[in-house]
Amino acid sequence: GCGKTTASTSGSKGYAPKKLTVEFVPSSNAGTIEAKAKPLEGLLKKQLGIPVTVSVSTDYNTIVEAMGSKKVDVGFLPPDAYVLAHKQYHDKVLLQAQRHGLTEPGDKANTELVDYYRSQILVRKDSGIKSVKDLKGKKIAVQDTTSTAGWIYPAVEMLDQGVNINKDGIQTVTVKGHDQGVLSVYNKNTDAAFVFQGARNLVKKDEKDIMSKVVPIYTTGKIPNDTITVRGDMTGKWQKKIATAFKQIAKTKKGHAIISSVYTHEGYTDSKDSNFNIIRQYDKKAKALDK
Amino acid sequence: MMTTQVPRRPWLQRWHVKPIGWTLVILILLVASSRMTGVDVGMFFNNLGQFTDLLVRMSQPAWDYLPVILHPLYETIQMAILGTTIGATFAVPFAVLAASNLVHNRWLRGIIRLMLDLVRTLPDLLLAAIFVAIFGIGSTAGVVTLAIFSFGMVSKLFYEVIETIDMGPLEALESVGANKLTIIWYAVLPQIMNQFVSYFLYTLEFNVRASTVLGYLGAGGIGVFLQRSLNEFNYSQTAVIILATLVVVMAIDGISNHLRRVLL
Amino acid sequence: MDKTPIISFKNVNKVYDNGTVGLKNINFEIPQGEFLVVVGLSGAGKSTLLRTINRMHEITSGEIRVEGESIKAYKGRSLRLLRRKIGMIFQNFNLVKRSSVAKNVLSGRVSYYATWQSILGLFSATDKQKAVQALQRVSLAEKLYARADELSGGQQQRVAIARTLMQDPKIILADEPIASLDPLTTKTVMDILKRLNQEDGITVIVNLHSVALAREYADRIVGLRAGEVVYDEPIADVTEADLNRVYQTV
Amino acid sequence: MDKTPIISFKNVNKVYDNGTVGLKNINFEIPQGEFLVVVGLSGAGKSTLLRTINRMHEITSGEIRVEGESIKAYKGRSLRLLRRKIGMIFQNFNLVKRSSVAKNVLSGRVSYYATWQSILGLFSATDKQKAVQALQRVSLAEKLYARADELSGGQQQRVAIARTLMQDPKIILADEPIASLDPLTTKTVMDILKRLNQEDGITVIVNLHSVALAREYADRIVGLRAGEVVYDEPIADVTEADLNRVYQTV
Amino acid sequence: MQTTISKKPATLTLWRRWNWLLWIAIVAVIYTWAITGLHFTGLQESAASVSRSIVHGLVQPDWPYVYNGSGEDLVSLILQTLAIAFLGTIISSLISVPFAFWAARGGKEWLHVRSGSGKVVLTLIRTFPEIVLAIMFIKAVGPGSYAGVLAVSIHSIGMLGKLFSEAIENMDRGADEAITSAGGNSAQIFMLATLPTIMPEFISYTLYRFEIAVRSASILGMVGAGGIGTPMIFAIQTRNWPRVGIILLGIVLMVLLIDTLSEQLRKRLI
Ligand SMILES: Nc1ncnc2c1ncn2[C@@H]1O[C@H](COP(=O)(O)OP(=O)(O)OP(=O)(O)O)[C@@H](O)[C@H]1O
Ligand SMILES: Nc1ncnc2c1ncn2[C@@H]1O[C@H](COP(=O)(O)OP(=O)(O)OP(=O)(O)O)[C@@H](O)[C@H]1O
Ligand SMILES: [Mg+2]
Ligand SMILES: [Mg+2]
Repeated sequence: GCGKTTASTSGSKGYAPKKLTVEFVPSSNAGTIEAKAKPLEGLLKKQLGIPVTVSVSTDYNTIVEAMGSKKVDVGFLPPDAYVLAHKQYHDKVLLQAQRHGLTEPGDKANTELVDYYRSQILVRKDSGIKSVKDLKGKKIAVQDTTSTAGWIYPAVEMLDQGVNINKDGIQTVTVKGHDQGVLSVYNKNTDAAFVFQGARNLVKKDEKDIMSKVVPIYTTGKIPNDTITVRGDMTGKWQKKIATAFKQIAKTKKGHAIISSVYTHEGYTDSKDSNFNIIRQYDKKAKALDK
Repeated sequence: MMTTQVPRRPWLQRWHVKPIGWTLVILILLVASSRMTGVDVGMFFNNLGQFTDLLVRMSQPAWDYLPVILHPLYETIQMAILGTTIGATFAVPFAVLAASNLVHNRWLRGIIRLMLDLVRTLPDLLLAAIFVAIFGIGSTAGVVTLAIFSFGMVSKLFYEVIETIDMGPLEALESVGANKLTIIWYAVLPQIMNQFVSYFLYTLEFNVRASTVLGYLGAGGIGVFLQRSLNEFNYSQTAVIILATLVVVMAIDGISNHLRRVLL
Repeated sequence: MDKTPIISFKNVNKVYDNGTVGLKNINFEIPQGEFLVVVGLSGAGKSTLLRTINRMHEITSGEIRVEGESIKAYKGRSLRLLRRKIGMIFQNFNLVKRSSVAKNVLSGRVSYYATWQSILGLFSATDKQKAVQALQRVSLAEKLYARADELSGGQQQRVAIARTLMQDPKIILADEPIASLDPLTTKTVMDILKRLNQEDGITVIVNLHSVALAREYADRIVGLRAGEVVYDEPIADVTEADLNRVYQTV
Repeated sequence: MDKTPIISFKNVNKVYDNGTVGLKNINFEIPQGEFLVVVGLSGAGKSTLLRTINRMHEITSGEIRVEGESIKAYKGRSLRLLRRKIGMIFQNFNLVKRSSVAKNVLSGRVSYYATWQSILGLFSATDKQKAVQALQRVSLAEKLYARADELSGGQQQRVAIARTLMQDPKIILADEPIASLDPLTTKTVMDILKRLNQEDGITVIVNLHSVALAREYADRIVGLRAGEVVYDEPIADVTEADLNRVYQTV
Repeated sequence: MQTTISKKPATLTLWRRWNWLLWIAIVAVIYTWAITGLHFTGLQESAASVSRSIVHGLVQPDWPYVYNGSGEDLVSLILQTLAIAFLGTIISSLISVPFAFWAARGGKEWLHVRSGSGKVVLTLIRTFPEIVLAIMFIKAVGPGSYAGVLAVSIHSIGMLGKLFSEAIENMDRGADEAITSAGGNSAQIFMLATLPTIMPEFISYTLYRFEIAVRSASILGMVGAGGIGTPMIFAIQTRNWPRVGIILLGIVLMVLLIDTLSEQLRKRLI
């Protein structure tokens, strides 16, 4: 179990872990995820030389709170969660995950590794909706208002295009999960849906014709990929050590296979807090939208 | 004179074989489970402050959030009422068929019970997910999930009650020459009516509470808002949601307690 | 006029599933209109004997005839008709406590109705009057709308009797109908049974613990011990000593 | 030798919370060593009367004295000591069904032990022997280790008596101790009570429904009706007619 | 002979008739409100194909997941779930006892202040969402099944305490009386009479609660408090139906097994 790992032995220079606790929460744009912790535990332990425990959660509230209470040292956080964690507990971002870029049509993965993803507005091909302007007076499936790809980005960018989602006669339907957003368009329950790019792949198994029937009319700007974040009080030495360890793992064949199959991470690049200012801007605009 | 021979106890009792055996089994299970789950009592008490941290942050409910959640709260109650009613209605005939004192055909009873057991084992999360897939996001999925869940729960509670009823009136009606259906109507239903009401309300209350979870999967109700408040770390809103649910649950509990006394 | 027996036992044996012998080689006849009292220690088989007559218990071997016909083969409707003919009064009343007295009494008549009628409570006006009359006979008409559990023990026992009357039975089986009643209620109940026996000519079979009562009311006394008939005499021939013999432990 | 009364009632009234009058102006004395039988219809107040003596019920006004002392002010320990002195036998036995006979019997002695001792079951060897003797007195020693719910009704009643004996009571209150027992067991139980009365000099107060038994065993009979004493005579003066008067409905 | 059914007292008749109508009216209003308040969605266009793939996944479960020695397979996680539920139930059943006596309505209590307050506290515990509780414990002891155990322990008190207190209210007080009349003090009454009398019901409710805890342990998985819940939710979210199928199979088998065992236990202990 996760014993008395992180007794707060932080000296003047900060906290140096004797045992590392890592928690993972899938980002919304991960197509396949597995609740597996053990393989990463082994890999990290080998790199760092201290015991490591990895756990998985489906919800990022716990991970932020647990990092706040110093029960978790390293968290795999989605960008919005990172922003909140930084604000509340001064947690520090080390790395961002890289995934394969996607090309239209059909959301096919290309060979390029990118540290961002995008959001899309999907409609039915036979609906006659061709542009954002056509969405006025329509019904849109959205995710919860805390969702970056399922609400904040597309809503804010729609406003930039002159369409206010809270006015202009638009009706929003909050759905749970991006697959549900895709399906609600497919089933004609809504006219459009905000989902992350690649969400149609989720339902491809169930509905073979999804790619031809449901198409994007708009793709947003870049959203930073999920992060690897550490407790704010961790010593600089250990921060570096952990960052190197993850990058090292991504480079080995075995390590790459594991992070790719379990977390759909293809690699890691260095990151800094200012990368997320864009998220903060969008958040602010989205807040204004609510008013 | 005072030396009466105390009779010897049977061997099993003398050495307390059964109690000691049970204690041992439970102890072993306890130790094994603690190992497996990493129980560490000391740590919990050391970090009690962290535990109460959230409570402190919840201690100032954001009352202006109340109007926002009223509608979803109503929706939760409405879903719970319909789901419980549908589930409980279907539960009655199945409970009768599963009761060993009414149905003597072992096979029929066995099959019915197996069916009820299977229904009961389905985790409500899974049910919600499946029905969201079939009915789409919204109340229908919630109602159907709660109905199936209530069906499983009520039918079991119910056949256990039926098995404890007084068989006397049944005998009396049998000796009068009544047939099965009449016997159930005249001798069984009056005896279980108040328990039925009590269990119905109990399930209703359970379902109102369950909706806080079902919302996570898009089956409607207050759960959506609970998750949103948690994701925004807005615990003063969480507190309002919990308190509002508490009022509903207490109302149901109160009605149930009252009816239990009145109908008894 | 020689009465043909309304009930007859021929070599009746009853062994319970767990091996307990309930009845052992029972042979006797009950003429129409008799008031028969069965006595015996606790566990002697009195209840078992009564319950075999309306097939609430099945016998293991032998034959029981009611009105000259063997009841062995009765099933479904014919069994229900047999039971309709035989009223049973239970030691613990067996009322539906939460239902009204009226409903309990009327339920004695369900076998005269189709299922749907009885479930919807569609009893004829005649039968409702009959229920009132039955309650009047046991001096309880004023409790018609009371709930059964609001009544005292003796009153409940009388409701059970009224329910039996609704059946228009030819035979009444009463299993210790006066246990735990006070002397006054005891007398009321026994008097009612006696009146049914004498006025309506109903054959009455009663299990009793009290020898005094047995001597007071019975036409004939049958004593059981360990499932066997150890005593069977018309009331004229019964002596105190005989009866005490029945109560000796085995 | 004039006996001072062991129990005396002075103008005792008891009104239940719901307004039912349980006892009305009760005045009488019970001398040490008497075998008193209380008779009366169901609901007359017999149980109420018994239960006021050991303060299981509180009285509304008046005074009850036990061994010359008013019991009104007793509290905590003194109340427990009073109750230790008074054994009570309940109509429905009130055994812990799932505990062994031994445990049930020993539990009668709890008031002689400190809390922790009785909770841990640390009864002295002497008391264990005492328990066996008590069971022997009711002819039940062989059931020492049986579970209470494996016993027949009569046997359970006797366990309850043995439990009371463990208290070394000076007074025994028995509330319809023989309801629903067969005549043989009835006799056994009543004989035991009589022997306790005669051999050990215990004052015995019994509620009964059966006038015959009352006449057989009592030194004195008290009749209650609607909470009032309507009859109070030593056995020598009791006539059948008198007793029937007690049973008249009001 | 002509007898008429005796007239019931007029006021009583009136009240009984109104009483009945009143209830019907209240119930009708409630149901009308419930039905009209919800807007129902019909079957989805994709329902057929989705159900087909669900069924397909359920009948072709992901067998390799059953056991692979990694400690993160079905068998290990189900065992972990059982461990969480077992510990949680045992702890809560112990804590529930004092709560139950607190909340049980006694005979001569003034305005039911004590029992009333106990009932409110139990309701509060019950209503406090398990998920929030789990988050609080994760903050205290870190993510993992220990937090799950604690969440189940506390949350179950709400329900067990309620069931226990109702059992206490309905129990037969005879044995209590006997010890009282023998001069026992309240501790002795409790240990020698109350507890043995009430034990079977306590055990039976505890077993029942254990079954529920096993199922609700999957909810805790959502927030990383251990057990089979996490993989199940991931599988549902990514529509990995064969995985859902095998997990469901595992849960069904586990619950059936528990059911049979607890049935046996119940028979043996009661
Ligand atoms: N269902 C049963 N299964 C097994 N044995 C039974 C059953 N019912 C009764 N017995 C046994 O059969 C014997 C006769 O029982 P019965 O009930 O006829 O006695 P009884 O004379 O009516 O006694 P009581 O006066 O106590 O009512 C007893 O030994 C009893 O234990
Ligand atoms: N707890 C109570 N609250 C209110 N009324 C009560 C209570 N207990 C008894 N009574 C009433 O007090 C009266 C006397 O009751 P009590 O139990 O003393 O009668 P009893 O002579 O023992 O009758 P039985 O022979 O039926 O046991 C009855 O009218 C009864 O209904
Ligand atoms: Mg019998
Ligand atoms: Mg009484």
